[in-house]
Amino acid sequence: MNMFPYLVGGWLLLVGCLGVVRSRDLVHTVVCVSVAQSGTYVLLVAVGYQSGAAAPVQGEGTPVPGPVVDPVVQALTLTDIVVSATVTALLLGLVIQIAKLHGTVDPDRLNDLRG
Amino acid sequence: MSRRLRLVVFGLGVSGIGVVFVLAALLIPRFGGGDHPYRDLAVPAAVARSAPNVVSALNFDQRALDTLGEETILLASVVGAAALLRPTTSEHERSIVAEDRILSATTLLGYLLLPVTLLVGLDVVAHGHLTPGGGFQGGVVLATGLHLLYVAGSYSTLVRLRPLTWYGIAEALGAGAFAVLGVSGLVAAGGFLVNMLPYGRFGDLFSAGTVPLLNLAVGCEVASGVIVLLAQFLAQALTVRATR
Amino acid sequence: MDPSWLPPTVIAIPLIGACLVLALAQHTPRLVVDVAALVTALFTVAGGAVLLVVVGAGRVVTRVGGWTPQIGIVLVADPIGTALALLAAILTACALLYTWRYFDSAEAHVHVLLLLFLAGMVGFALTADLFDLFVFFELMGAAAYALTGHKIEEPQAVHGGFAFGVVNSLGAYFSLTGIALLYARTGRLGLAPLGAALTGRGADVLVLAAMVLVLTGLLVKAAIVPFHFWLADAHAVAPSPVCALFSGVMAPLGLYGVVRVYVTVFGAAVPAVVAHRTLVGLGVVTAGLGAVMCLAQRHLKRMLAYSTIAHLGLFLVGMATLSGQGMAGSMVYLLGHAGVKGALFLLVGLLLARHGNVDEVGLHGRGRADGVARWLFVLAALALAGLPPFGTGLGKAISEEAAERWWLVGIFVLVSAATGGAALRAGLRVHFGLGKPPTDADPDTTSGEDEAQEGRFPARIPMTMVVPVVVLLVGAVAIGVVPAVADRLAEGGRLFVDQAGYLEAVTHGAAATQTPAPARWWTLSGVALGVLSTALAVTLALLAVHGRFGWLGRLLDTPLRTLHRAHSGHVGDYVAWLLGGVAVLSGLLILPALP
Amino acid sequence: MNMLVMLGFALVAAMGTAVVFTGEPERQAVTLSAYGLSLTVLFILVQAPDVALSQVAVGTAVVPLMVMLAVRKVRGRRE
Repeated sequence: MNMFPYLVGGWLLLVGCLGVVRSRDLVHTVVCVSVAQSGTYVLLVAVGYQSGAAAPVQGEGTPVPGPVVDPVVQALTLTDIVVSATVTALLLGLVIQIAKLHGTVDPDRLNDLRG
Repeated sequence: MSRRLRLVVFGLGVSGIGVVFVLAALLIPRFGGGDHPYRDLAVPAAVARSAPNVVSALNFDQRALDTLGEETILLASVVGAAALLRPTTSEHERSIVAEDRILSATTLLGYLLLPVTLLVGLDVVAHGHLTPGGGFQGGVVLATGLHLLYVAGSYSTLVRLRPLTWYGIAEALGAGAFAVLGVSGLVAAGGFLVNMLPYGRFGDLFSAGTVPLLNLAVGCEVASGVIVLLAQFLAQALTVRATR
Repeated sequence: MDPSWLPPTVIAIPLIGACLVLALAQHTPRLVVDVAALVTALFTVAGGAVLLVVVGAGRVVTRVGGWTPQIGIVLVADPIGTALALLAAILTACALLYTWRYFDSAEAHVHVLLLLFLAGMVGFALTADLFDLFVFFELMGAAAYALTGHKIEEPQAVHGGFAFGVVNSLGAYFSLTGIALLYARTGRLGLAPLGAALTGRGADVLVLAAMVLVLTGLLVKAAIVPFHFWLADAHAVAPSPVCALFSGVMAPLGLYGVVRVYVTVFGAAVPAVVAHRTLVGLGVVTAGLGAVMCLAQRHLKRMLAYSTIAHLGLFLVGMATLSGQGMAGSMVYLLGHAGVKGALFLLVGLLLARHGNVDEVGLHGRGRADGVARWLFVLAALALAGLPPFGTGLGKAISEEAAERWWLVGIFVLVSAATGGAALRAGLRVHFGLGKPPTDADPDTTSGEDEAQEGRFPARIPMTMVVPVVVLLVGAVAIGVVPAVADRLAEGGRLFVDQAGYLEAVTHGAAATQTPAPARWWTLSGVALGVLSTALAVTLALLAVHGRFGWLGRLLDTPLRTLHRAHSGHVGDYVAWLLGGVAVLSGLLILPALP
Repeated sequence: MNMLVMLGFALVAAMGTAVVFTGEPERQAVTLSAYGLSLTVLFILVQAPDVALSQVAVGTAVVPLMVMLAVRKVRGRRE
């Protein structure tokens, strides 16, 4: 039970990769890449969690003593979310052009980069 | 490779990685434990600079270089998506068909939500160092808010309210302002991205030094950037057609 | 004066320049955009050069935001990182000059993306923080995917950009997973604090798994087998000046990252012999596969791309010695290679601009009238094989000496001869019309016939396209004949593999101890081996042009076809290989390192 | 409290898997949006309000919208 959240992170990364490998549609591929990336968010916040601790935002007025969960991993996760959105946008842009030029988004039918 | 062979290679790889990952996860400190050395340094450092939202302090002060890189990634991908989705020589943008102006429930909801969302967005940007949120979150909310017009069924209004050239410039200036603030730290306080302004009183709107300014720059960049980004996708889906 | 302001300034220059160009682009003529972008790149070159001088044989440590290394991000400029940043700036300037007359469209996208790409590369080369390394890795990636797919009228371009994007991003996510595991163990993100936290505790499965995962993304960037598939696709389709950047500095930065992270973070925790053996093995396989695939191409840009893969393998072999000399040799080799390979890519770009084609067979004899360009092509091909006094030859000689074992020396000679021979073969066929054009077409390879036109069929070759080629080749010679370069890199190599010194410099800012590294220069055997591989390349090229392979050719036919078929352009295949590769890497690095 | 957090993780794992195994990209835009929401819930449960706010804006609105528009464009080509 103690390691379950970490395993969820790893699971999402790998299941995203599985989705890419068995994908039959490049839009689906892109979504699976973003699922794989979400595994990294989950792992990061899991690593920084502390039972019973407060959110890393101090109250109005004076700072409140007492433990907070790790804010560092949250800062990293924020960056990670931006990266995910931008990569998704770029890949979808490429997929739109692939659809126009190849007339298909089935990876099995794209065969112009061999050898 | 055939589909089958591909899945076999993948399966072998995944089983190897899976075993390693599980063995590694067994050695990670217990979930929910209290040992967080970086936090123990970061939280007092943020409080000392009057930034109640420690995550914002990390993003805009202690690890501001990460955020500079992150905003540059956003800039690169907005420019990149604009480059990838530009209409080719064999395409044209067809004119927007004027929509009928019946005030349906969705339309009304869209128009009602629009000002609310924009206000929320501005609030999230402005209080980034005090409450959850900041330039990035607020910027996205602002950009999404504008697109409620599309949900409300008025793509033409959206296009009129969205002079893309200016948003392009605002995006560039927002991203540039972050870097320029970094360099001003160098000039004024002898270090790149040094928090050079007075920290103010804990909890005030004007406190935490440069954090709110950086938040503002990011908010400006993100809002404009996301608008430009979504504009490319909307144009592709709605108006760009191959010339026959 | 305290020089710590310089490294962040060199990162900020291209960034602010890119924002300015983007803001200007909306309302100003194309010429202003061209000049602004070029001036920005030249400022970055100047900044990098000043930094290199200031760094000298030591390190410049910058605490960004004034925070201590435990709380904030630290930048460390050492000779090798700075040399790579400078190289990136020079190649970007060349690419911008070359694009002056290259793209018709008035869009400033390429300029902005190139400058942001430069900012990413400089940041990657200077940062001393693991997460920041990931951020700059992604910045390089985002700009690079868009640049790769930039020719949106060409089916292959968008396909290649997509495969590159998916494989690189997934590699980056594996790295980030590794970073999270390391953070869980140590609560640190800086390279030096991480290294300090792992020192003296030995490595368990958690640390080793984290190492494998972190290295995965960097090895993907470095195109090491079996993570190399994206490189050939991306290089085949990206605009030629962008290829010069990808081959010359982006992929080598991946190798830089591998060794930097291993030495600074895991140097004390994971036995050097395990890392050494694994990396040498990967390097040898990569070099061999790249050389074979290079010879088996007719698409000129794919041929150059596989030659890059082969050379990346050789650089990795040199770096994997984890010695100052090996590092220095690889760096000299890498810099020389960047000049030579950049020149070759730009020359192929000229062919594409003049003839609308990059197919070795289709262009047979058509490049005879290309004046100076055809001689430059042959010269660059010979330099690629390691002809003294080019930097490639010197780097190869120093690396061979550092690799010590005779069979590794043999691999250096054969692989460089094969890649040089393939390039020479193409040059002789295209520019001199030697031999008969081959007739058989392998259905499993890509021909270069339907490559989209770049530029606008100039009747005369514009100077803006020739000057960068000459600059790059002169640079490659300079690296081989100016002793200061090799001397400085020898110092840099020694500093690079010194984990304790790095940690000391970051924590206390102490100056490096001044025991000068032994000078590395041409030796008799080095010159002889350089001449030998050049001679082999010439022989190979002449044999290939006249098609004299007989039974050997028939014997190799089936394995070659299988290899071609494995490089399928299918993104699912590439990801399956990626996962398989991670598993193999885990086996190689984790099992022998466990107590 | 911890039980709730664990449930959050389990929900995210299930939803993520569901997104991957939704073959049709049209429906995937919807499952992706729901997955984004489940991540938001998890982030609230593990006391990460900043991250939750980002995730709700990006993961449940902007990214699914882009996916939807891309699907619309791609499908439009085929007819």
